[in-house]
Amino acid sequence: MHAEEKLTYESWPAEPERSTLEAKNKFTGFWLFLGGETVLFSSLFATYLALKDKVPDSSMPLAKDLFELPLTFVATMLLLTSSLTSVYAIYQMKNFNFKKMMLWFGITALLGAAFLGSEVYEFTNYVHEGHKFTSSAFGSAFYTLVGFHGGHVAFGLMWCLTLMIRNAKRGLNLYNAPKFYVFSLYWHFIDVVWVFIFSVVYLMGMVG
Amino acid sequence: MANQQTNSGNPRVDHEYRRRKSAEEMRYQVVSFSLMIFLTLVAFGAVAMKGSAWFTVPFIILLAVVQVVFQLYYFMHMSHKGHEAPSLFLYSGLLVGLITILTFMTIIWW
Amino acid sequence: MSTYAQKKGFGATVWDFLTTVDHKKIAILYLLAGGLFFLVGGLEAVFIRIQLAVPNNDFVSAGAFNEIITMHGTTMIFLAAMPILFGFMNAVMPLQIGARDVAFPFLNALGFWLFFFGGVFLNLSWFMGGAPDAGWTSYASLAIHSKGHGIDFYVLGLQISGLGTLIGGINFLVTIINMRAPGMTYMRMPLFTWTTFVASALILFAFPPLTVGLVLMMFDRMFGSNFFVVANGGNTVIWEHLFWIFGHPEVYILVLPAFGIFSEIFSTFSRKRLFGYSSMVFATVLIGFLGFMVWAHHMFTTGLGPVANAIFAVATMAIGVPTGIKIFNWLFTMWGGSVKFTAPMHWAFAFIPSFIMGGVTGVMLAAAAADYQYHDTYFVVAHFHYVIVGGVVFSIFAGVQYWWPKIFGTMLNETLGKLTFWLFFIGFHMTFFIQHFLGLWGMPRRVFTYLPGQGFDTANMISSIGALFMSLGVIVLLINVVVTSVKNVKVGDDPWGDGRTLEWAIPSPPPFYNFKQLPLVRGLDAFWIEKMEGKKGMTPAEPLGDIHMPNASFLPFVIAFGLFIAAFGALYNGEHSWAIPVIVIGLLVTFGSMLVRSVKDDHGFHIHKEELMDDNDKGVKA
Amino acid sequence: MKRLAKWRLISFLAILTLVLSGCGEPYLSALKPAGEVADTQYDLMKLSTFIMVGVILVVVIIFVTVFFRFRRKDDTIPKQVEGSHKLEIIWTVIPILLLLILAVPTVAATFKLANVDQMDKKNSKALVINVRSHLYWWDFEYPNQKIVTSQELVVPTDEKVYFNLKSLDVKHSFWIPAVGGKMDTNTDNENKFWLEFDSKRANDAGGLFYGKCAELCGPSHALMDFKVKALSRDDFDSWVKSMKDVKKPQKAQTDLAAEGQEIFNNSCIGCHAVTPSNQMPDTARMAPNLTNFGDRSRVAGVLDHNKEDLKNWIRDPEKYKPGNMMTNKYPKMSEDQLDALAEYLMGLKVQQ
Ligand code: HEA
Ligand code: HEA
Ligand code: HEC
Ligand code: CUA
Ligand SMILES: [Cu+2]
Repeated sequence: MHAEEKLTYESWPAEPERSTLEAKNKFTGFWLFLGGETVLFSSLFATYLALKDKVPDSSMPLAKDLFELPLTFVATMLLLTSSLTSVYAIYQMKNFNFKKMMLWFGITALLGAAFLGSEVYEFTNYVHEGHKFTSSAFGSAFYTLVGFHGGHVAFGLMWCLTLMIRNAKRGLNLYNAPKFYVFSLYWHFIDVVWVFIFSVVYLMGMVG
Repeated sequence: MANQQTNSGNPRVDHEYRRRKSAEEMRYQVVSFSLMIFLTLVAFGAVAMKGSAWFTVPFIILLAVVQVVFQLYYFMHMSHKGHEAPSLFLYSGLLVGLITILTFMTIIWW
Repeated sequence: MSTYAQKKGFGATVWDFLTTVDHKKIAILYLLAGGLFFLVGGLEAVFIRIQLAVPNNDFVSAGAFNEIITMHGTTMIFLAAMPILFGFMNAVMPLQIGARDVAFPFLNALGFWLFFFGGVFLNLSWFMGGAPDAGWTSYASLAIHSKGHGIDFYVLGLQISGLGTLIGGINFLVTIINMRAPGMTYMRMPLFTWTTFVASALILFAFPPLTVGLVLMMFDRMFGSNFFVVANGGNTVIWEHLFWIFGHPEVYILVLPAFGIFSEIFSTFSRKRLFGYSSMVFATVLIGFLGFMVWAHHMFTTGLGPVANAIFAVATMAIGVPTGIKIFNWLFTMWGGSVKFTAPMHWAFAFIPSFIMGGVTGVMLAAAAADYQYHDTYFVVAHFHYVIVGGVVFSIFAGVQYWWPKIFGTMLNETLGKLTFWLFFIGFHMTFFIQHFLGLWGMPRRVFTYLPGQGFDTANMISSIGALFMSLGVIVLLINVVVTSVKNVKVGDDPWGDGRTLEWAIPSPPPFYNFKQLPLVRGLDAFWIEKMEGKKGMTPAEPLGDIHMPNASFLPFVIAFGLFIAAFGALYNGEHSWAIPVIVIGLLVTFGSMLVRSVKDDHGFHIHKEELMDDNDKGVKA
Repeated sequence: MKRLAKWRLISFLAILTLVLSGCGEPYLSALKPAGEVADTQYDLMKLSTFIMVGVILVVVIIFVTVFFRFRRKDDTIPKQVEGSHKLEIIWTVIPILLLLILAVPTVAATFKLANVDQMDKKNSKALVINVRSHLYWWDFEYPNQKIVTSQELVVPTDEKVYFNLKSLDVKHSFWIPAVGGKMDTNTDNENKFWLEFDSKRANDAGGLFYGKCAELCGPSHALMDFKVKALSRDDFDSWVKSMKDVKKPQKAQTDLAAEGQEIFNNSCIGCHAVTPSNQMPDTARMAPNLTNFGDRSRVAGVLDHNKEDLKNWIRDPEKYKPGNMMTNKYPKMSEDQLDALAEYLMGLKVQQ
């Protein structure tokens, strides 16, 4: 079976993301990559926890002075919902419904963009309060951890858009279905990381 | 390479079955999403209530872990077969990561 | 199928290698680049030994000496040993599992070019204001304190080449998971494939902490952050942890493939199946697993406290057990066998006592309270050169001699090979044995000189003379390579006559599609089984059909080159106004070509059945 | 084969005797332990070495047997053995036992050497020394005695001496090989450990141990040596007393020295103190304290202790310790000025 062969609803396989060798490799490879990413983020979390509230002078804001529930809650809802919408997209992909898949991915991207927006807003606020990347070890660790995650979201956004634009005209086939699938894995992973960020950085930060 | 397809031979029957299957799965996913939202609310609520840190911190971590399990097993389909290598490597990564975090929280104390 | 086999001009050959995605050619690239870096690192080692030959020597200055040891360690580990092993993995592993290629040929090429440009970048430091000088461990307080751009080169170069290594590791893993020939179950995989698998898994989990450490240091040095700036709340011990969480697994990343190579050689030249195959596999996995639990044994004197030290000490000792299992299994593979002492077998045989000496001093180091004495002395230097040179470098020499015919289609000279062995072997023990005592007598490591009257003089001289012998051995090897290539006597599929694994079932060098038909694997040592039943080759597992092949591409080179450019920008950030634009341009090149890659479909091409039939029994040149 | 085994044994014994005779210098070698800590560590070394030599012997015996018995003689194919559970159990269990034998004393020693309870006890009489490492020189503060000295540590013998270790620029490591294993001086925190100096063996070593910096710290890492003077408790007390007696800078004894003192007060005193009761915090002590410079045995840790070398040092410190923090921090001195400085500095003695 050729990867680019035009398929119909009937001939569409149950697991398009794994139905050619290339696809299977991509699928496995990406999962392994996520295993590595887990260690990467763990290292950043570890660093953050070791440097939390380590500031040179006591006038600088600490975690409990900075973080606020509402904003974090909004950001969390945005990202969690985008996880669900990308699940919908994959659901439609499996049903060989290209249009709906694109729609859901579109929504996913929008939610992702909104999340990034809220993060930028948040960061500018902190900078005004004197919590900067260069002002303390706490600042460096915070922006690096949360920023790494934000960078992942931004990259995911680009990725999503590229995929959508590139494949807008040609519909689903066994060549691009795995790509969409892998992207959705990535997006969920970002969400997983965020769950820990809001728990460990924000919520725990507010607890003290 | 010949690729393995799990067709019964009759595409129509097969698709009926599959459609039902994936619709069912979608239901699970919606349920787990609602649960995740719920867990998030509980976590935020726990912090808003300003209880003792000794309770709140482990509690929200626990909630996070449950939520992530939902993500992995429902959203990322880790419950499906064919995920042996992925789970092996994900869990190994997690193990290494957890040890890292543990040491950073215990033996970097100054 | 003459279209693929035409003789090419020099320019075309170069272009071919710049764009290749064929694992066998990438293997050659790895061997070539890694070999070159080995010579550079070796030359640095020779400079170290010259400087230390006599007390109060001024062959090099104090500052230059620190640069030399740093670059020696970094080059040898990241740019010589690991890439050369990657070369073997690329050359042999896909053949051993009966695959036509690796899982991601494009990424394979990308991995190589990233490593290569990272290495070149690092070494350019010599010509651009000074090399890194804080040791290969680059401990944070000194590294932050270090003037000039040396450390910046280290941080950026290792990030780039580390990325390449990570990509390579994932690629090998997926290849082994998904692309084994029919019948090649996990427990039938040759041991070299197994060790490739476990080493790649270690890479997957060990390189991210290093990357994080390097990124933090990059931020501190170039972008004003405070991770390691104590006055602003930073903590330098974080670096130590991150480095060693990577650093300890790294030494097993080096030595496991070496174990794999020796396993192949022992069983081949003993004409015997590997003794205790399943416990060998188990031990490999266990070593990999334990490798992540012991890193703090490099930090016993950091002041982590007795509880942490005791835990890590005991965990470290535990690694001796699976390693011992391996040693005895090798010995009993030879026991009762019919052992032929070819040149590769010389290395393998000598590896056993040499490596054990290093291993047992490792266990001595693991005794935390005693390590307070050994740490940062020549005793440690002796330990790790015994395991690294006696294990990894021996395996590299053995592998070169053993697989040369498979890779290049011609045999290295055996006599010269044995001469290399004897020179190197004698020199090795002479150099490093005495260093144990230097350490115990009170000589710290990383000293650019020592004063007379402390009892170090004679021993250092002996050690330096040993290095001379090693150099001679390496030079003989180079001569051997030249002589062999000039003569270029072609050999058949199984030139050693005792080949057991699949790579010996196909022509030397293999055709670019490896297996015309995928072989059917019926047990461990698949090729040996067929031979013992009197068959000439493998039974095919599939009818002759079209073969799908990936297209060559120049993009991997360009992607890596973009990062190379960006690195210069980062290096001079805050110093020159053009720094930021250069970063942007470099990243644009990289991400631009990644975009091209993802937007432009690349479906590869097919070799048609008819062409393959034409090709029968011609032995295509790859 | 037998002959070869015997030859191995003999050469092994030969190496062993060579090693035993060559244990290094008594003032420097970890193989000539001169205190409780070093003894503990030396015992651990011996124990582990015995185990390891045993392991090596076993392997070598099998190894040599293989070499002689199983060379290829003809083309027969040997039996393809899969393995042996019995053997495998043996070579799993025995190493585990050996490691246990090593692990137990290791853990015990690790806790013993880390025990610094005495330090924190109220009213403890234990001697505590704050070690501060700087790029290429060592500062020693005796907080209870309220004195500071540099480069040469003075300790009483036959009692536990406790150390607080910290670095003020980059990480170094404090190591007196003959007396005990090292401890890093971190920039982040204060490490604590103890050592004990044995009077008898200190005598054998000439009363002066060599100390080293064991962590790469820059160009002159190799030259960051210090010395340890081990005195009996009485001598130590009298040293402390005579140090404390120096309330203000000592008066120069000769005219030349007075001239030197003048130069010193103009150019050097900004960094170098010549009184031991240094009130400044450790971070403000920029250079070695020179109160008892005349009593020392080295200049800057590595040069011989005489006027010529002292003048060389002041003339061009960079030549002797690349990257040191003194170079270019003071005006260039003429030969006469150097003579005067040398005369003055060499006269800075607290013990006559
Ligand atoms: C290939 C590389 C390699 C390998 C394989 C090893 C293997 C081991 N290493 Fe080594 N090590 C290094 C490379 C390596 N090391 C490097 C590069 C450094 C220094 C880094 C730096 O600071 O720059 C270092 C430093 C180092 C230290 C820190 C020393 C210090 O700085 O103070 C320690 C401490 O525990 C240690 C321990 C060990 C142990 C226990 C093993 C074990 O895996 C060894 C196991 C093998 C055996 C034990 C032999 C065979 C076994 C038997 C025959 C069975 C019976 C044996 C017994 C019962 C003991 N190593
Ligand atoms: C894979 C790793 C590896 C390998 C193979 C080697 C190989 C060698 N090393 Fe190693 N070494 C390290 C890894 C390695 N080293 C590390 C990690 C450190 C610690 C660094 C640090 O402290 O930060 C170290 C430190 C180190 C020191 C201690 C420096 C110090 O602490 O001050 C010494 C001193 O003797 C030394 C010597 C040698 C020698 C003699 C060899 C020999 O085996 C080399 C043999 C090779 C040759 C002799 C090559 C011959 C080349 C030619 C003849 C040149 C021809 C040239 C051209 C054609 C261009 N090394
Ligand atoms: C920055 C301030 C600075 C000034 C000014 C300075 N020194 Fe130093 N001096 C140092 C430092 C730092 C060292 C330690 C160098 C080393 O060992 O790396 C030192 C070491 C010495 C030593 C060796 C100390 C020992 O215990 O062995 C002597 C003697 C000395 N200085 C004399 C002088 C004289 C004389 C002058 C003035 C002419 C002077 N110094 C000016 C910083 C200074
Ligand atoms: Cu201080 Cu080395
Ligand atoms: Cu280690």
